[in-house]
Amino acid sequence: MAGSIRIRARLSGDVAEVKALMRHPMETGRRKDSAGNTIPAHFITEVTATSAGKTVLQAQWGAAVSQNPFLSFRIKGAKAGDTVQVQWLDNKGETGVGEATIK
Amino acid sequence: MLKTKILLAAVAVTALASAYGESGLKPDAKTVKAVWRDSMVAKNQAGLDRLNQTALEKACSNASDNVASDTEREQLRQAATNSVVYPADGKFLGDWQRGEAIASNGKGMQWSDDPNKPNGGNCYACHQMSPGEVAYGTVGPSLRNYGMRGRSEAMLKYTWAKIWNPQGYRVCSHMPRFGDAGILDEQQIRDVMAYLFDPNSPVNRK
Amino acid sequence: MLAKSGIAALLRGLSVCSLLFSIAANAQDDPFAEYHEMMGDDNPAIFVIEEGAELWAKPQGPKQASLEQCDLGLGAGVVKGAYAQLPSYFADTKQVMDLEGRLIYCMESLQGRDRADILRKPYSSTGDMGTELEALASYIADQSMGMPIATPQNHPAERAAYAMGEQLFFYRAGPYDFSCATCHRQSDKRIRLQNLPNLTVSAGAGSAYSTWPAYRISQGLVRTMGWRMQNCAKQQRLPQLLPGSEAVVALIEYMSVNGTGTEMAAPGLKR
Amino acid sequence: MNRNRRGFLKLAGAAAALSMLPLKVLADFVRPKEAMAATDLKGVFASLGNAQDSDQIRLETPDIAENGAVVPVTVSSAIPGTSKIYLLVEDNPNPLAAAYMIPEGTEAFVQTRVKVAQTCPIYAVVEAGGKLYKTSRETKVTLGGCGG
Repeated sequence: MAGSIRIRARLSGDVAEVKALMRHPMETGRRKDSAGNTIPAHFITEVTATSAGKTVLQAQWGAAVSQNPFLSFRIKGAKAGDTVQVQWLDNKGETGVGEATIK
Repeated sequence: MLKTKILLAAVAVTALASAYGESGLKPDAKTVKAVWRDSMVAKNQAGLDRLNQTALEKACSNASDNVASDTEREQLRQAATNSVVYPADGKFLGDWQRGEAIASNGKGMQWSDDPNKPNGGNCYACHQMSPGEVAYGTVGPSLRNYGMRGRSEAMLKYTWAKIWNPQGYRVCSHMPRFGDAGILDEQQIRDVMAYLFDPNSPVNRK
Repeated sequence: MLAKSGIAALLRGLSVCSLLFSIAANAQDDPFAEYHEMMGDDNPAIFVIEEGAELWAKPQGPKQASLEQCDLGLGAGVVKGAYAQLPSYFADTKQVMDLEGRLIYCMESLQGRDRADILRKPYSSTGDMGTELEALASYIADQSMGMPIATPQNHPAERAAYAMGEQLFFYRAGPYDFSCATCHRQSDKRIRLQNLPNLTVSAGAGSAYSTWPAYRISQGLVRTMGWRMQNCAKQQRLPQLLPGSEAVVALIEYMSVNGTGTEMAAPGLKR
Repeated sequence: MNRNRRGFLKLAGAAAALSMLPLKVLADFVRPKEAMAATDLKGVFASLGNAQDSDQIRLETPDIAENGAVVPVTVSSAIPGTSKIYLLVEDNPNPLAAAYMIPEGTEAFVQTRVKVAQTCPIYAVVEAGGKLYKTSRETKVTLGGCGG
């Protein structure tokens, strides 16, 4: 889904620091709405990041990761111009994807 | 209802703006109240009658945070002092643990609050109390070790009156009139008093 | 406050060592300095800004028109810098209007939408993902990023709105005897752990005004200036304040004029 | 006007756009999977295995967080061969909040934000060379704002 992930990847030496911000409610399934009904659980369960044709990070998340999740990690041996892709999958089977070029 | 209000508000904006706008004068209290009223809708427990000012509220609604004349100030102070209802049985102190819960609870009387639940005192919004609570405000003075200042009858009466109606000590005080305005009931005030005075209360812990 | 942050700013310019000092100085003022530091500048409001930009250009309502011809004070369709010069007097409505009031007016006049319908739910409740007004306000505010607050005081109605805002600010009422001033007339005070801006002086009004709308971390939502006003009135134990109403406009006028010159930094990132 | 619960793109619709990536991207690398569902710290460690204390893990959390909804956490490990990083929040309904698999070529470093139900220790658990190491830090969760 376009716009569901914002990614920045900055090179410092040969290490790229990747910062990803994802648009997601991360509902725990324990909260109630103003009418008193339980809001169903809805959260990202898996995240995967790839760069230069290989997986650079994988994550499994529970509902305790905050709303609009933020994730940062560092890739060694990165080059300017390489792309980084981040993809998420949630408990409803929805996905989001984003891409950035390392600068 | 909401719709009518919005339409009326739109009309009122133009009318009022022209009324006070060209004069260049400070709008009078009546106009100010009318603008508040026309900009609001009653919601749950918060009715439009809440915009009606008491004599004290009216006298203290200014940038100087003070009453215009000494005579008026003395009248307001006297009225506040007279408003204090001391416990009939002479018991000033309740349960400090219940008092702690009241001091920590910031809910009460907002249109989003459940009117069937007891109001909190929200003391921590403005005062430091127990050393265990780091999230305290600084709008009011620190009350740490308050009970160490003495537990004489005079001190108990002073504190009770201060909670019931602080305007009796300083007119235009920013602290709510917890007893006089019916925010806390007599037993709740006893409990908050115990939180301040009880030797076992964390407020008085070293 | 002003002196301290000024010194901190000086120190920041000197060296890495000085930078540490300035953080320590800020940490004394603000118990959450470390927390905010760790949050960085990754503000989820960017998603809301993007939505706002889409909604601005999206044909809607009975007239199937977008808001792109909406005049926010600098001419039809000009969004760049508009927020830094609001509220202002509009000849077409003969009123001083704030951003939210003007947006609602444009939805009515350009798109033919029903005002009561728009006002049914202007602000999100807990668990919501944002409203149209919140998204539009974020987008428009972002278009004034870095520009100094320059709320005009030229038209008599603008000066009248300021005078009214000042009186509303000091108006004590309700069961708690609160006015806006109860919390916002002093510097260096806090409620619980939250620093309270002194809105009667330039530094306080500027820092507060320039950072709304803001992404509220605890709520996972962008909150607007109008919401901030409504919520303050709620905490004053007063009735529900309506977006775009005369009192809201006057209070915002008072605050923004007092904050004149401060650079806009909205949408901000707050607790 | 309220666009409550904006619809996210459904998996089927996204498939075309994601052709470059496998859809079910991860093997369930948290072994055993029960760790994710465990309801107390003991349960998590029973699933993951026991971890020994280590001073080679750097865990940064704020001393005080303004509310528990968003607590920034940074973990880095100096233990050679670090392949996984787990984040645990002791008093949460499910303490294991996140698990990261760090492939060769990625630094043993992650930064994220988690919900913390109340003041309690946050743990970073690191897997390296088939062994588990841990460190922890308490974050005080307090009220911001008007307390209402």
